[in-house]
Amino acid sequence: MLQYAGQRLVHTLILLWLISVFVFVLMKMAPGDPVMIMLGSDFNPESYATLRHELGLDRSVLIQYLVWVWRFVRGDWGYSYISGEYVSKMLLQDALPVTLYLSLGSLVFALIIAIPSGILAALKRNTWVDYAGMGLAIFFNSFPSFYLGIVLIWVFGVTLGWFPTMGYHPPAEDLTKGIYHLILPSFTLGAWYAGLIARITRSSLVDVLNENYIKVAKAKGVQGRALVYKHAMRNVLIPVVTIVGLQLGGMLRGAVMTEVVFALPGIGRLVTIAVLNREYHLVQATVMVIAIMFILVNLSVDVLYRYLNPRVREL
Amino acid sequence: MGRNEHEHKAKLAETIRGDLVTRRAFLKGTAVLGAAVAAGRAGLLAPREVLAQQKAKRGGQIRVAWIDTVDTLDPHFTSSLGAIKVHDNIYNGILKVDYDGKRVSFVPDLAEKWEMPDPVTHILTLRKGVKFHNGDDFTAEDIKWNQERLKDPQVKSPHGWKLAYLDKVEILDKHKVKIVFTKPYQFLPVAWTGSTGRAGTIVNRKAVEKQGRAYGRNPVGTGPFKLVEWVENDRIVLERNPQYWEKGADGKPLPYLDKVTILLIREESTAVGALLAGEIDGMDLVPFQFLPLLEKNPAVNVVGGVEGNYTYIGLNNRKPPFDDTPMRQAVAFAIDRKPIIEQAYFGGAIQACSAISPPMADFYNLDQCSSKRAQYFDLEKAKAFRAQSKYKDEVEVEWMVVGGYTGSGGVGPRMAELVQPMLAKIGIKVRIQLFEQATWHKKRNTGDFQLYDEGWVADLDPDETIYPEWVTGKPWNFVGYTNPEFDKLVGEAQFEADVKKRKALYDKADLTLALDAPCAFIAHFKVFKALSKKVQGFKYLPADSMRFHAVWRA
Amino acid sequence: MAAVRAGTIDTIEDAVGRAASFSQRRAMWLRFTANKGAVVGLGIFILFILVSLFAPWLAPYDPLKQDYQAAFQSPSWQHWLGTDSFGRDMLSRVIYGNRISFIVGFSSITIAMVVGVAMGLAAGYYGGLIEAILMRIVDGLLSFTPLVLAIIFMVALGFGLQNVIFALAVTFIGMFARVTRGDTLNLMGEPFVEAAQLLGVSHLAVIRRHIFPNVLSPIIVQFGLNIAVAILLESGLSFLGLGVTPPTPDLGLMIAEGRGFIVMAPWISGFPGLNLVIVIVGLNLFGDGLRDALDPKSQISA
Amino acid sequence: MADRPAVLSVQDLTVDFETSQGTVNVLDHVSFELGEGEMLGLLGESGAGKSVLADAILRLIPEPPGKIAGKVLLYGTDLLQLTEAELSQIRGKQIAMIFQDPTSALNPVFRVGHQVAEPMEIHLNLGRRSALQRVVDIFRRVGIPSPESRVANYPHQFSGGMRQRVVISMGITCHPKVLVADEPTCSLDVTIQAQILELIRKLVTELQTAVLFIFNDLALISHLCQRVLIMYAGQIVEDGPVDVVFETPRHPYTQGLIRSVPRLGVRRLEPIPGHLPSVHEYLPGCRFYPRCPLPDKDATCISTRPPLELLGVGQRVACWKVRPTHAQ
Repeated sequence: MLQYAGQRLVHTLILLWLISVFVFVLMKMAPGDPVMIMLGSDFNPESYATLRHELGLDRSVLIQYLVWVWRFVRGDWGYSYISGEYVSKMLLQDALPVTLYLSLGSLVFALIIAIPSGILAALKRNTWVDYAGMGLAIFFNSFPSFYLGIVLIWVFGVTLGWFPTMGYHPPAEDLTKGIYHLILPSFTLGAWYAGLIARITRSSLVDVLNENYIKVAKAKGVQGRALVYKHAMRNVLIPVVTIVGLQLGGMLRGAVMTEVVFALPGIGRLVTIAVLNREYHLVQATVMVIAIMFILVNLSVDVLYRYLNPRVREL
Repeated sequence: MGRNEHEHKAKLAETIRGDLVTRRAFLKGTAVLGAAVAAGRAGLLAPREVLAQQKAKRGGQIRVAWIDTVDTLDPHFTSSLGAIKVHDNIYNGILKVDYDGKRVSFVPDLAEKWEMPDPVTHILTLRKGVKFHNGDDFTAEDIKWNQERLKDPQVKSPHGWKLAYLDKVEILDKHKVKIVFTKPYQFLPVAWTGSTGRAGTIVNRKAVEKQGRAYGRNPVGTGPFKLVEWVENDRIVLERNPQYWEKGADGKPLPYLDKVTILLIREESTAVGALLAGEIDGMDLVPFQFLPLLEKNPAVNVVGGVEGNYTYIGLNNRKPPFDDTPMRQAVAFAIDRKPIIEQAYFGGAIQACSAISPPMADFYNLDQCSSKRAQYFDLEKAKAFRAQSKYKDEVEVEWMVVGGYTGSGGVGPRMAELVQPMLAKIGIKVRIQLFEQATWHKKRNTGDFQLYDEGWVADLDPDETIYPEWVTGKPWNFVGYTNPEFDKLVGEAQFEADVKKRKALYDKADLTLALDAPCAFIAHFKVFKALSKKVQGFKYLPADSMRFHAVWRA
Repeated sequence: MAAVRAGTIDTIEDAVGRAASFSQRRAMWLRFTANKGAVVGLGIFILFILVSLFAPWLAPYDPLKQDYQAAFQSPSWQHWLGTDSFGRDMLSRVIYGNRISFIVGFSSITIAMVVGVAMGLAAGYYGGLIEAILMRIVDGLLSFTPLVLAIIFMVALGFGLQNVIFALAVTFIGMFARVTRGDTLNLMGEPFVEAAQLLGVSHLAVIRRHIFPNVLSPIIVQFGLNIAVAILLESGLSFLGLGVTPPTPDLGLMIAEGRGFIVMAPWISGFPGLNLVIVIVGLNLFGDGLRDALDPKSQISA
Repeated sequence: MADRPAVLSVQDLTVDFETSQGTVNVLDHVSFELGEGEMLGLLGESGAGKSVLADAILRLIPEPPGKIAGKVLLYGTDLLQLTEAELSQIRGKQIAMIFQDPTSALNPVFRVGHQVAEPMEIHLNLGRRSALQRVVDIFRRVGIPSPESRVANYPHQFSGGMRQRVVISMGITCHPKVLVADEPTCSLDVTIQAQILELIRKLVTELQTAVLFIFNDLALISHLCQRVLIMYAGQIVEDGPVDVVFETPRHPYTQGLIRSVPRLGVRRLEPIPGHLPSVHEYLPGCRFYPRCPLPDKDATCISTRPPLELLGVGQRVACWKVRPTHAQ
């Protein structure tokens, strides 16, 4: 077990290193640099050159990379060239919580909607309930989040005025207000996810219900709810958890769009703007954080998976 | 600087006429939008009516969406209008822009009195009892230090050049300072304004020295509001500065508002949605395509007018095919500005036939377009020029458009899309190529392009609108235009104190520029702000500013 | 429910199986057609392809033809889907929009599949260092948010159709590689593979003859499912203004452009959006059908 | 006929299935009786529909696609008429089942102890603890070593043989009156097979449980059971005391079957020509007809199903051409 953990840790580190190099090179490949943005229309060759030098952007890419790594591992994540703000503050204090709340919100939303409807569809297999449910599921699974967002804003935000159209309020400060502001974004982001989960839940429950051990349980006199919720559900959850985990990455994809459309100050929007502004420090750090989050998610999914599935519990 | 009344009236009339023309054409073009635009337009030509004064109310807060991006709150380093609009509320300048609804003027701000014993010497008598947000007193020392900070090559302020002719700053006493220049630099008044000038904005020395690079996020000024927090991509919160020196209508110190929350929403449609849903009280910029929508809305005031700007299509004078003058002239005359104003600016602009724009009242020629002296649309003329070009057969060129998620309130690629077919008519095949901002800036700044569109905004003096842009080798002359005669004219104009003479110089220069056609001038566009009707006391300035000094919430 | 199990179903199924002893391919086809959704999906899919291929013949107008007098017209007999802010015919633009989506979706996923499968086979078959290296790279690719990766690529490469395709292709390589490697590993234990190796068949031959055919179906399934994802990503990029360049009639671009007129001219963003949704729904249904038909045991991995 | 009072009596049990190729018949009017404590064997090739019969008796066939007709009388109550709720009171208590494939029969995510205890929790409403206690005893009886610790294990931690024992104990926990053992040993190697069968025999004699053994192995049946049913393509073709049926098989299929089985003193095997028809090829009449060696087989054989006719000494045969001796 220990040795396994160690191995895994090593892999993770190699992975992070690879990513950092990858992104660094790509960003350096990209034409233009932050100084161009900083000067904007006030550009003139002298201040350009001097500013570049001051920011150490005129050094060789390798040196720049090494400097970055050295500082990064020592916890000095650098600052925004343009605003002078510290990356750690922008990223961890301002942006990260937003994205976490958003993802959490949509995940909760998705699970609440998806799993019951998936079960219902499976039990009422090949009835109109099934068709309607799965129809909706695939519909939401196919709705581009940015377009869904726009529609929701204009229908429920502007026209009906039921929900706020944009902005973020930290739920930590004011829970109801925070949640109220997260409803439309969570729906936008969660819909796609809910569709997916509902479909897996259904198909996997259908499979499990055909399993022999379910018949055996029947033969033992188990019936009705107990059959589904006790004997089937655990087995259904195994694939569901796996996919849920695998797709959290896809969730972040949606997060970029959702944050852009709803003007949420989250990681997705941060990194997008950072890339466009060539905020090297910010991009590196954000990508690292996203990767680490991704790895942590996979880890927890593994743990959960092991808990649910005794067959892989050894090791 | 005295000018007689009727001349302004005439100027305004021309502005309106240009406006009416475009509106009529616009109506023809797009029934739905046109009507709406027409409805709203009347209002915004007389901004003051829109904001009929009532009894000012103290307290409360407003939430305003910013479409423009904010880079830094250090005015000596900013290069974004979005930031300057914030500075206006945190800082004061030596001078400030004033607008009586007809003409722009520059009046003392932190300076109480501004005397000029001779053309190069300025004696400023400063206001007493002005305090910085951190409690420091504002004194002559601060003027000296700020001016020197800007000029100091070590500091590398991109605005240093505005004080290129600064000779020395002498402190006469705690509240009196003498600033001597080597030349009678006519652009100075603008440069010294707190807003777009940026060279007159006074920052707090202690704070700058303490914060270093982080000052841009921890500004300390003398303005009516102080910064509370700046959450990345989310909001900038300003709070009332209780010890602000300016007095309100009720004799008590300004500002009326306790708090101003600036929401950093780049996503235009989202901001508009929020405004219509009543979640926010205003927008710093109304994207043209939303004009009709907002102007129709009874709860919203749209404020704005033609400002000191011009947009143009830059033609790279160094690269074929536009290294050939007739070719450039062909382009200048082949472009029909009307559809562009309808389709790209949705009526929110007037034609530009040369660089100098209406708000530069002393220099703008009312008949600039009608006289057909400068650039205008004439396909035959264009074809004639094209025929003279050394490039006989069809040429294919790349038009560099800034794209990407920049949230800019501009017209984006629309202009290029509209001009593409027009140039096809004179055998120029345009390939539109998007570049996100960093790349675009690099290519522009290094002259690595054939054709691109750009605009200079919030200019108040012909010098800033022409000199750095078109004089040989100047930083913003990206197309590499060079004409010694032109350089000479604008060079003289910089130091010509007599307005009449100065105008004569600029008339000549402006015309030369238009006919050399280093670029094709397109429009002087209007800059609109949308404010909820609840927001009272907002004073419109044709310098793209959002000053909340005297604003209150009804 | 076709998976082989002990008990009733099984007995029946293989009875049936023996009965109409039809080929495996036919069995797949039957399983596919038995799934109504899949058939609908296939229908949409085919329609999508046809529209994309014959866009020039189907489009009533030139999708780039501007006509200021005709701007912002609501749907009419003349312009079924109305016109946009440049007075261009929306129907024509939407039709061409499908073509763009089609090109992007297919070419990017195809590239990703070729590269990814090659990597997966190599990693799974040779193992050892090759596997270690390849799989770290794959993990790297996979631990990116697809969109973020695409954005970084677009910025590094610049805008334009072929770059979008490339950027998307890169983001999908990891997934193909992982799937292929997994199945390859499972096959390595199989007697027929070992036998072939013992008989001294060259590695490439073993991979080509014995491994590849057996890992094919999950790959095809992934192909089917991920075209939809690719198209979504592309429209997303274009929506952000980081994708193809105007005036290219691209669905994402059209939605982005239509945003500004969503109240006064909702059709400008509405129809492209609707079209996009329908296409994606179709592709998803089709992909699911494929999955159920080709490898019933696998789970959704949209 | 069973020489003891019938516990279970199956009458004209018919099962059809909806498949993508239309409705197919799998069980065709199956009738037999099971006496108290009796051990009845059901013999047939795989695909003959044995498992379907087993499932049909406990009504475990999913409906749809399945369709069950006929009667399954347990102490006179027809299981097919009961509601799911009522049925579940009986399943596992009065009538239990031992499943073919222990691997798929055990739920991978639950501890075996719990899985075995479940019927007792349901029917004898015992608490977990005491139920588990009993499981330990049962495990000991079925010969699972160190049962105390094993109850806490998961299925994948058992060997095939042990799993089978678990499945068996699951069947007998509540001392059912009837036990349906569907090839309980098919997955095991011979030595273990012997042990398991011995075990079952021991248990049922103790518990006085009547068992329906399902096998495709003639030897096992002759070794275990008193009576045997021969099934072909969903029809019972012969029924009688083991020794009688195997000594003097009367149905041509049974005869072929026995001739094709290796036994001492028989030099060469004669496999039955042809193959088991698919459900689609089933004839309305005698389904063995295509392979039937009898010279005088005729149209009636094809058109109408031969009923099971008693030939004396409790031997019943379904064949138009084999009629009671006195008739000849």
